[in-house]
Amino acid sequence: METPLAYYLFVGAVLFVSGIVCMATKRNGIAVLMGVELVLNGANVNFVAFAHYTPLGLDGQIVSLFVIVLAAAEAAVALAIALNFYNNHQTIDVDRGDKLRG
Amino acid sequence: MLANTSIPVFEQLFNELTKTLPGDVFAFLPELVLCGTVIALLLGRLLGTDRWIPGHWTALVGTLIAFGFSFNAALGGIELSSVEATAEISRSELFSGLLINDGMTIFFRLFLLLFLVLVIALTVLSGIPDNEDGPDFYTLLLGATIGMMLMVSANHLLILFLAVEMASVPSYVLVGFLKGRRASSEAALKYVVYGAGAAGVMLYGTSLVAGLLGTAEIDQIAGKLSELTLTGATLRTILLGVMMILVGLAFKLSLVPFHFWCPDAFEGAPAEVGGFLSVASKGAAFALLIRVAGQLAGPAAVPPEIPVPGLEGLAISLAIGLGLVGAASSTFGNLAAYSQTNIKRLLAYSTIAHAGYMLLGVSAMILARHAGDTDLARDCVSGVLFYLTVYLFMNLGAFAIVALVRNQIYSEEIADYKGLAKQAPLLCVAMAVCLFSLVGLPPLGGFVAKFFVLAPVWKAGDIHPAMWLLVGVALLNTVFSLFYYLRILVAMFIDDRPTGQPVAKPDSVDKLYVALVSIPILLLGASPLIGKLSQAAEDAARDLFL
Amino acid sequence: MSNQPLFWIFALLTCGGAVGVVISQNIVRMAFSLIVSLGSTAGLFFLLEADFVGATQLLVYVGGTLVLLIFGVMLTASGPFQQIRVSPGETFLGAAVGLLLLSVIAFTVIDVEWDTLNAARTEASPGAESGNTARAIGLRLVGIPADHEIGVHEGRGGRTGYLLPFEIVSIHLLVVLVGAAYLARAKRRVADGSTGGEN
Amino acid sequence: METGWQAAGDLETTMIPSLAEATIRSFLDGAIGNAGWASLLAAVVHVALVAGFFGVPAGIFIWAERKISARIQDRLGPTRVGGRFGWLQAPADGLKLLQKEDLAPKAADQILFPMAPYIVVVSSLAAFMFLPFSDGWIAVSLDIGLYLMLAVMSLEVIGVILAGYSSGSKWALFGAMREAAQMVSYEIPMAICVVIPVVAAGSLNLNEIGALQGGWLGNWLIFHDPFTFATFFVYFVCATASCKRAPFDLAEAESELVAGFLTEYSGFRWSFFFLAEYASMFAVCGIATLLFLGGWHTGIPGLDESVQGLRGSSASWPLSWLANVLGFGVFFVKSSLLVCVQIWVRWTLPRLRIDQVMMTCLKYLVPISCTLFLGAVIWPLVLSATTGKTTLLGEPLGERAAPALEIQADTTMTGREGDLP
Repeated sequence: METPLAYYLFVGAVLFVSGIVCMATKRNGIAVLMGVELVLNGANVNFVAFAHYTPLGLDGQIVSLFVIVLAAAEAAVALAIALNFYNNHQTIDVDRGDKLRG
Repeated sequence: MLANTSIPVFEQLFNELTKTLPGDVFAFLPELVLCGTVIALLLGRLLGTDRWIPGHWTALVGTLIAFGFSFNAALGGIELSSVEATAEISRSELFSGLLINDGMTIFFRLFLLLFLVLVIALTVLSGIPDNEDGPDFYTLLLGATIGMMLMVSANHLLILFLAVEMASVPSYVLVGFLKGRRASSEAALKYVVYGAGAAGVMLYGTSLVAGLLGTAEIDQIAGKLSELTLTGATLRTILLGVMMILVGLAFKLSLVPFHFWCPDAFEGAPAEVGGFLSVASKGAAFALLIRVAGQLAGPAAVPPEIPVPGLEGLAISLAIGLGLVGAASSTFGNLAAYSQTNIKRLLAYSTIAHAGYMLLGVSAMILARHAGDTDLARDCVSGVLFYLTVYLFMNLGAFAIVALVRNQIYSEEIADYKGLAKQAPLLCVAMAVCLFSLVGLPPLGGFVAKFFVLAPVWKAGDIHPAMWLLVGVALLNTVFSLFYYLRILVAMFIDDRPTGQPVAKPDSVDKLYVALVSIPILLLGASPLIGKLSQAAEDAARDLFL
Repeated sequence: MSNQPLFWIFALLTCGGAVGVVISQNIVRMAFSLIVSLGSTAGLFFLLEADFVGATQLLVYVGGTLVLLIFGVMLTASGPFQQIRVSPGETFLGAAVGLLLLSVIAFTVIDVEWDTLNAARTEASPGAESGNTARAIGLRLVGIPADHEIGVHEGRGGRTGYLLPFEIVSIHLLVVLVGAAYLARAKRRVADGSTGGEN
Repeated sequence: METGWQAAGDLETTMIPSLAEATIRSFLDGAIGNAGWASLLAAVVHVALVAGFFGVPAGIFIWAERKISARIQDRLGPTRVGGRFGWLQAPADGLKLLQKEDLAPKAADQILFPMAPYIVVVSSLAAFMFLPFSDGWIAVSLDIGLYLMLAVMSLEVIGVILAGYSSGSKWALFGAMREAAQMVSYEIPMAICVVIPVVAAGSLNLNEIGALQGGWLGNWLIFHDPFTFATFFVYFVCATASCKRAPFDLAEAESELVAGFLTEYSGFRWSFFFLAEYASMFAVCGIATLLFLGGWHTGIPGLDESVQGLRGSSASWPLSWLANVLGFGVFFVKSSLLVCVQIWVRWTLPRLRIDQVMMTCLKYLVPISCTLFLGAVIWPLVLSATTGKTTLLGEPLGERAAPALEIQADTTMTGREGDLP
């Protein structure tokens, strides 16, 4: 018996929701980035599952490949920015940056 | 046997590739020139030639060449259209349907490249990247622009995500470009955190849409939608996917409730970067939104008498939803701008408000297209394009003046602008032009632009009466926005300059630049140029609904 | 061939890791949960016969991006085993919102009758089952459909070549690299009387 | 056109000779009659075999390291423990480590600290799944075997970082940071170097790459062109560094960092790290053997062909099994020689400083490997344009691949003959 597509989609949904909750509740900048990675992976699970089960076909796999690469690029920049923030503020707490208000 | 099968296969592959590739590459030339410029900038740094040829010259020359190429392409389009005005022209697919090359692509390419030239010129004048950091700055600027140019021509959900990422990630760095300043790094962190989250949500929505429709090509969405029976879970899934995609785009457009990054990012970023993001990023995002949203309204070919089950609800709820978001954005932007003391922050809120106005046009477009009124839909799009063009000049003008004044008085607080008119009259007059145009007072470009956007929205009220309400809200907002813009002008023109404040002595080149940017605002308010531009915008919108 | 038990193992690890990231208070344990989650996702990819994607997930994501993230954790942790304090109310709110969102997505996406929707794919050929997708992906980059995809798509579908994104992403990576390097490095040359007074 | 590609694709996938996995599974299937249990049993057999290949070489090399280092330092090395040449030293070491008390510092993270060695050891062990020890002697044969093997090996660094971080000691943390920086950096030139023979062979399947290099010595990919020749040495440097071997052993530089990320470990967990290190050495040297040095082929003209003939479908299984045992011996000897070179290097060259390590990688090895890659891509074009051949020494790879493909094509393509143009 083949695993139904919905199971995979549920895994993707769990990843996505965990990522969203992680982004919403964590204050540590790097923890928020981890949430982003989870969200992107949720989408990737969807894409690969669709590639296997739907007429989307290989397109889904190729999209997920590009997503992996783009996520790496984004993580690199986000980390550089986070480190820069840390150098200026001696903390990585996103809420601790309070110069910009209004 | 292998020899028999595999050699023709390679030949076929080669033929396949060479058949369309040269044409595609030629149409893609402006982007390629920008890519080449990025590499030239890096090579210049590697070989040390950037000491003699500063980065901004390389970037400027590259952008001008790219501009020339796309201008050439645009001329070709115009010539064609004058010959056979009715035929569908210049809509072609590039790279096996990944990109689309139509009037709107050409229009936005010109728009972005013109803007890039102006921004580079501004950075040369204001000197925000010094010679040391110039190559990095322009690499990022050009990289982001390449992403935006892909955004305007995207025809595939992968390109959609790729282009948004390409436009966003360099922007994150640009916002934090003044890396030693606390505010700058804070702005960049907030921007990147929220931006990455929004991109992730958008990707998830993309996956749902692609999976449900079984295709990732944007121009096939409408057709596939009409094949589905949009009921129950299928409709909910597609709505969820579309909403998530729109979240990503709304983030780029800084629409309420995804606007919170915008004031922080703009205040922390250098004014030049703020100007770049507020215009270029918004323009590209609007192009993408128009393309995607147009498809979501269902196929234009199906007459409205033959309803596709469920599509009705999808299109109308989408249109009304976008309209409400637009109205909320402009209201919120204007209200929040009222209490600002920092001019960049104020302009950021004004940006939010303006995105709201333009969004009304998009929502009316969806409605009109769904009702089968393609002419009205075209008018809506061309109105948005016109607005964006005027917005380019007035917003860039405002940010440029902020940047140039900052170099003189080392402040971006409105309180420090007091009495500036006596020291730098030309700058202040130009600022007045920009701000009045942003309000939308006649006879400036902003007025005409607002008219072009809101008139079709009003007309769309015949299809759904909510549009009338939205126009009413927009007009009310316009009146209201006058007051906070006036605060700046009051400070500049009426208040006296306190003693001991730094004196502003702008260079003549600065004045020339400011004049150059603000004169089009006047021309677009009262001159034959209006007709020219609106014609170009209509041309651009025409290919969209065939 | 029954992959069901393997699916359950990987799915539980993936979801457990993801939940672990959310509920963990220690940033390094969060990172570890993330590794577990993303690594098991690669396992799911293998089950879905996307071996190339799975390998890329391991190589780029787990072996590259996450290492980078852990680096970031190490460089920014002000003390060993930094704890993130979250108030109970916030935890409750987060959990509630998360469950709500999950049920919305779950009851939306899973309710769709995927089987009837994907009836078009029933005549999938053996090529789809082999799982050796590297070659097919390579061909798709230049716009040649894999054999089991022929006839599944109408129009240009399945003929999409991904040469453009493949090439353009390199420019993107270059630009991103420049940006990240700019932020990370100190001033290179001493600015002698130049206009750079911002820093 | 599509059918053409279809045919080519099918040919490639069926070219892999009867694999151990498939053979065992079908054998068990016949014996047990239940596919599920058969694949489970086949999996158990494979795990046992791979674990054996993982553990035994590691033990041998630990002993070899002691002996070789002793010879280099003009000593005798272990002689007393027992056995000839003191070969019982390695089991004795293992026994001693097993008996030791398993200590975990109070400051350590109580979950991650015990977990880290397992990550290292599992990723190192998993890499052996994709390594063909002889023609078809491979646990999991994939089209992307090499890629996946590198991917799995790159996970080792995570265990190292976690080990360093969770120890709660600054020596461990410093060691882990250096180690992670080093491993991640050296992965880049290593991956580029690996791609060069892959481009020449046109496959990522390690079994296929190995099978291509039969015939005489000139068919080995190291002699394929000058660029692959140079690449071999660059690869070997990178591989040495990625195994954190001297002169790149900054992570555990005893004189500076006590023992790097290993500082707080003792006993069994400590021995796991070492086991993984020696196993990884063998794995990267195995890759080098397969990619450059002809895999399980002897390189003696005539001999390889006759051995290959034993493997043919006509031969009975003991003969083909014997051929594979021979191949395994050849492969093992080649890889072990490379490991011995690594040991030799460790005991002769002084250790680099961390900045020198990073500079060697980023300033020299990355540009060199990129240049080699460019050259290797251009070389066949230039060569075929000037001399009409695609290789200097050896037969062209296409000719080598063709006969094998044709045999496969005749047997497997008959069912699809109608689809072909």
